[in-house]
Amino acid sequence: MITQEKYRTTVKELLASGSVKMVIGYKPGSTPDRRRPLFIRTSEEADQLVLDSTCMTNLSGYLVTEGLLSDEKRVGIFLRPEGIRSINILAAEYQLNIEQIVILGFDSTGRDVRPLEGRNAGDFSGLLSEIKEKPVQTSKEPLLERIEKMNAQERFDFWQEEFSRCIKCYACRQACPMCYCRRCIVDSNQPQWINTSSHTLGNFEWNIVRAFHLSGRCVQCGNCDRACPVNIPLRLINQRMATEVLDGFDHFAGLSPTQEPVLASFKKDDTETFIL
Amino acid sequence: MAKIGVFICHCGENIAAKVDCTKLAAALGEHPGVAVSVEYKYFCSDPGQESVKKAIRDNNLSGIVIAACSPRMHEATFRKACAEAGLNPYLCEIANIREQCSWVHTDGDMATAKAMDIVRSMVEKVKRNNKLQSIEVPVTRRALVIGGGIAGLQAALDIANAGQEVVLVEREPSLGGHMAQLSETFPTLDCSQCIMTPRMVETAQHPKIRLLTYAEVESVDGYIGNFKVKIRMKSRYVDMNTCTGCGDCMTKCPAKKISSEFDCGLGKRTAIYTPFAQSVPNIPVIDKASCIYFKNGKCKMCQKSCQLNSINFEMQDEFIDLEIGAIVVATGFQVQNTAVYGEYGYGKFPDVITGLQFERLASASGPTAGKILRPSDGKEPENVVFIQCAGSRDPSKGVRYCSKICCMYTAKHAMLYAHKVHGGKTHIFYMDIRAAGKGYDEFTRRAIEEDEASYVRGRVSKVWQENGKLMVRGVDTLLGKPVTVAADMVVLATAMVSQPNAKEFAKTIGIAYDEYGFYNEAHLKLRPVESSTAGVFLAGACQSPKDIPDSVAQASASASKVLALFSKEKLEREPVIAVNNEATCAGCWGCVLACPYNAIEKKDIRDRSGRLIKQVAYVNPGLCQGCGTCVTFCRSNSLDLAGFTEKQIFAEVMGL
Amino acid sequence: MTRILFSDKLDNCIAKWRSAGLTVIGPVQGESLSGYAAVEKAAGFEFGMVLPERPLKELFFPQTEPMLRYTIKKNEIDTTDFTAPQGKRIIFGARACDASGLAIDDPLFGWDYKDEYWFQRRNESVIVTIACTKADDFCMCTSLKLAPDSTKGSDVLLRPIDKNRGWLIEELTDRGREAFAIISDYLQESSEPAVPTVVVPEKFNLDACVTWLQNPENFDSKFWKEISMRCIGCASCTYLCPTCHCFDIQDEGDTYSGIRRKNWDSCSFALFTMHTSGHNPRSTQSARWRQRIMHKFNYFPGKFSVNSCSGCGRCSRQCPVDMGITETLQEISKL
Amino acid sequence: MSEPFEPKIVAFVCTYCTYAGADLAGTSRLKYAPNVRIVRLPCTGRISPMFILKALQKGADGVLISGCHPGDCHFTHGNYHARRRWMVFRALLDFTGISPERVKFSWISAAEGGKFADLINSVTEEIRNLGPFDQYQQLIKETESPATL
Repeated sequence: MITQEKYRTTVKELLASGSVKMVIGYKPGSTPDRRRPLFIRTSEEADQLVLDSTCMTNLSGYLVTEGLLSDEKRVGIFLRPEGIRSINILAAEYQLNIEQIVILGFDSTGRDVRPLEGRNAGDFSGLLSEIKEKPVQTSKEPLLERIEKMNAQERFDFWQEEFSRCIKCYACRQACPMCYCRRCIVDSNQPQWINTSSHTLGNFEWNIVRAFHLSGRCVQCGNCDRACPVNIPLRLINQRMATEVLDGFDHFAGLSPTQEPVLASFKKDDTETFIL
Repeated sequence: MAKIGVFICHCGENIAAKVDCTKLAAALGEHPGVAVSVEYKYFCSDPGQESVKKAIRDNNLSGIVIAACSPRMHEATFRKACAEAGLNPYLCEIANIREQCSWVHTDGDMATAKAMDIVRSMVEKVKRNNKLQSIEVPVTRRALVIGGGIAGLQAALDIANAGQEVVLVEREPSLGGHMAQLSETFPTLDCSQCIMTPRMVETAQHPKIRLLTYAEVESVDGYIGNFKVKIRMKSRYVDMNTCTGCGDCMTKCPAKKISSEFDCGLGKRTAIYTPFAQSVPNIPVIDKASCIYFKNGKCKMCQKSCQLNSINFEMQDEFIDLEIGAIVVATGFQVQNTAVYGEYGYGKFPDVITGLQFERLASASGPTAGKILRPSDGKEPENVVFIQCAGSRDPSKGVRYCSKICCMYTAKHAMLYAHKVHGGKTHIFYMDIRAAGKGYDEFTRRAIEEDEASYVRGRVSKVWQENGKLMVRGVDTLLGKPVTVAADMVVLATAMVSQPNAKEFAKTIGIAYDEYGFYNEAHLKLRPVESSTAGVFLAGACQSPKDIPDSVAQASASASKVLALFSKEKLEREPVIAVNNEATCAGCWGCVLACPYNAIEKKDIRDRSGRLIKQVAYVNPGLCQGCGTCVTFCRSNSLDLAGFTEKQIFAEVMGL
Repeated sequence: MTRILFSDKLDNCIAKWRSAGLTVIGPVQGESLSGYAAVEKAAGFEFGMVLPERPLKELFFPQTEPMLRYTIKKNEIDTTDFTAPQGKRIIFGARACDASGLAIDDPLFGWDYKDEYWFQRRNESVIVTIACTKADDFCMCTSLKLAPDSTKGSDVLLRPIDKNRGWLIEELTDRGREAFAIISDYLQESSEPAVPTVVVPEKFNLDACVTWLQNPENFDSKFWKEISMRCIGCASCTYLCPTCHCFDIQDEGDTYSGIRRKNWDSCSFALFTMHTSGHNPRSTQSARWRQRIMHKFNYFPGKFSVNSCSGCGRCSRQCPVDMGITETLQEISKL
Repeated sequence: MSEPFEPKIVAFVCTYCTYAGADLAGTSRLKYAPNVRIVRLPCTGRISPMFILKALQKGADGVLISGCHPGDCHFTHGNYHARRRWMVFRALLDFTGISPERVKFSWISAAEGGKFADLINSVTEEIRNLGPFDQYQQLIKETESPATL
């Protein structure tokens, strides 16, 4: 509660001083356990601000809404550490100018919410390095462990079952801050690389390509997972790929706003034990 | 609606013996969009090509597939035929049913089935081919020749004499290369330096040649006609503009016991030195590693002796950026380190020497002033054993290939020895005598018949020292008996191998090399002087072991290729380049980072009032080489590669 | 006196229906998702949930449906049609909102071209709806002038009796009567009262909303931008909606053959209205959200005299950013 | 005895190295299994993961991808980029149950005709031993079947 009150004041100050034109935060949702994104432009709107442990959504995707940052004015945004990593990637991929972003950082343990020190992306580089070295989640998710123990056939069956439910609503894509393409590859129909139909084959293709496009870019904010209306554990694939690029290329997505995209760069001594 | 012509070539029996071409033609005739499907014995023949052209005209074909040999063989042939028949040449695809089908499979039915898939897939591709126009790029008419040995000199002089600019880069302080080290040359026995040094002088004085010695190529960017080359001028510590080459500094230099590279360790040099007396330019360099001043901070004898104040210990490496249209690589070879043959005792017994060392002994300008004297005691050897193939044709310890020149120079050595040491005896252990070449076999016969060289066919198993003699044990395979020869000197005909940094250097220039580090020609028979990279040509022993006539011939051939390139103001290039869909590009610039050629730029998209709407990627068609790395990176599928478009490849797979 | 179907007889009924050739379908709680699915035993059903997460419409209008197979020959293309699956089925335990959704879409699928995939299934399906005795914060049937025991679209309405022991039977159509005649042996007469249906509070004034929507001036209202600012443009609301019916026809295949399919499509996607030229008449998310609301409460009723919403609340319940029809109409009510 | 299973394999290769290596196998008249269909591309950098998925959709039991050895790329870096992508994509396929044994990667230079022939034989044999990719083909079959409900 104290954090929330402090931040309400901060938001009001930021708006009053004109240092930001808008702050993106959270407000109460349609049920007590729900939170909605909130776009604060006035002091009154700031009073609606809520900040607690149920504020899970990574809001950074809203920053790349067309036209929002084109006037070069600054925008404030409430971000968890993963969200800060997201905007670092967006900056590294030239989707936003990091100078325009005022970060109102927070994190939570259990029900406690605490603010994060700093306002600019650079202020958090120490924190992010720490997270890279010491991942918060020390124990692997049991389901992920279960999948990794399966043989290929069992894994295929597992995902076939999961993907068979997919309805191709693309909530995963739309919820992901990294999916900012003007035209998604599934919407490119000449040729149609990914079958648009939501039969299991088409769903398989879509989910594999989505995961590939997020490899080295996913910060595991969980937006896709929470958005999925048919409850596919999408986070697991992305988590697996994050481990792959970390182990393989020491790449921790979103460590800095100038980080080179892992799949647009290479090292001459990259591992190649799998190549015949 | 597509109207595709399918032309199935029998290639005599090469294809038809395994693939049922009649069945293939009939099946393709039923393929959607195929208007003509015919077979013929040799489509690459004149009547064959005429029939293709006629079919294109008669049926107003929208594309053709030639099912024949590899596109690497005849793609150009049939594209030309298309153009002659009024069809855009890029509407032609080759289905490779020879190298990758009929020649490699034993079962006829399986081969026919595979051929059918291959041709169908290409039909599907060609349906989606676009009419492409070749790209014109300007040509910078300035050649870079890398290496100042005989091949480099020849290429530089040929190009310069035709009126084009040349930059010649040599990493040593002087021109000359290996040829300058030789005594006399086979098969005429004319003095190597006598024919070499005038060329060196001519090169240095040529108004069209810019000579950069003691210099190395640092990086090469760009592409044919438009290379950007950075040269590192290594610091000589001697001002080239003021030094007159009087040699006072060398006389005064107290560090005199340095093993001379030029004399293959048989002679000594000073720390400030020119490699040899006739060096071009005749301007010394300071060998920093051996210089007393650089080691101890005291001495400067050279500086004190120099009346022109040309010595500058503060000199730094300098970089020169050049715009270059074509490159001739003439980086030469090195002699294999014969220490790998412990049994021959090289390095252990001072009188076991390499062929190149023998050249220095025999050379009038060498450390013994042309007298054949043993390195150990300076005595004239009475009995010399030559061991051929000391490294060549030996997959176990040496190299698998034949170094090509050793038979000839060993015969020459035997003759030179016979001429210089009357009554001396020579034994030559050999595997075969390979003396193909104008006057070559006559030359070796002369060595045997006139100069009494004793050839023993067999290999040497061991050399050891006994009572001041080198005992050479071998086997005479013609007699089937072991032989032991007591010798005063043993000369090893060592293998010619690639330069120690040949592979790294190839990567710097971007050319391909073989397993030995010799540079690959674009085609062994038909494009022997072109490298795998357009605009880069090969000359001399950097491509494979060669003697002087061959090196000179190849150098002149490279020069003529360069001149042919320079004969045009603009160059036509394959239009296989990436293009970007600006409407869908998200401007993430991953492609900019991924492009190996820095060919992708950021382009501003503005509205009518000039307001910036967004930035998108723009592919510079002059720089793009068409690898497609950016296309694969592009998540939104905005980039595509002409000639290998997403649509084409999709159709190819879907047509299988 | 009313007839009652006791829960403990349900297995017998299922067996009976199945032996009569009916596929028995009902609410099923899967490992990670609930929906309507075929069962063999009563134990497979889950009647306790407010509403299955997946809508009933997908049993009539699946997310992807093959229409025809084509084979490309040299000079002609052969086609073979796919038809909707044949065979009668009974949907036991539909929710009133889901059943209403079917009735709402009937005129749409039949007004000019009769969609056989829809009607084949409609004609062969008996909809047995169970009136709701519980609801959640998102339920809003009453706001749409429907009810937890609405009979719209149903062939039989069941009202639960106390302690989930069974249901009172209200046969609404001949098709319903026929289906229940099959199991008449297992039905009993009783005067036991039904558990009252849940009270779903009214969330907005529909008439006021419709009036506002019909006013052409409001088409360009700033309201649309404000309300949809957080919309991320996914299709979960439309795909889970029991009445959203848009589809796209796609050909999928290789050089030689393929399948033409009818796939769900959504007005939420930018691609939905994208022209080949690149121009998009609904270029912003607010325009797309406005379209969805206008379509449901203005255009659709204008043509078919019924709102294209049955108040199930799935759009709000599943929205990743907690939007939905409820909030929008609530806000419009306040204008 | 039933007929041995003949796997269907699609190969994506770069034109400068592996395609030339395949040509060399041909000119050297080496013999190898006829199960592989080659798609020629300018560079391994052009080989998109999408190609692999489409090959599987076409019913391939295995996919082979091959190009120039590191350092030998005609386009200097294309194969380095490709190598990273493959490593990531391979892990992804593995995680979703598409066994790495069905998707093979190799470096084959223009000089390695023998290696090409050997590789085609060994890959064909391995995929033959794995049997048809039934699981994926089941997905394809499903798209061709009428709706069930």
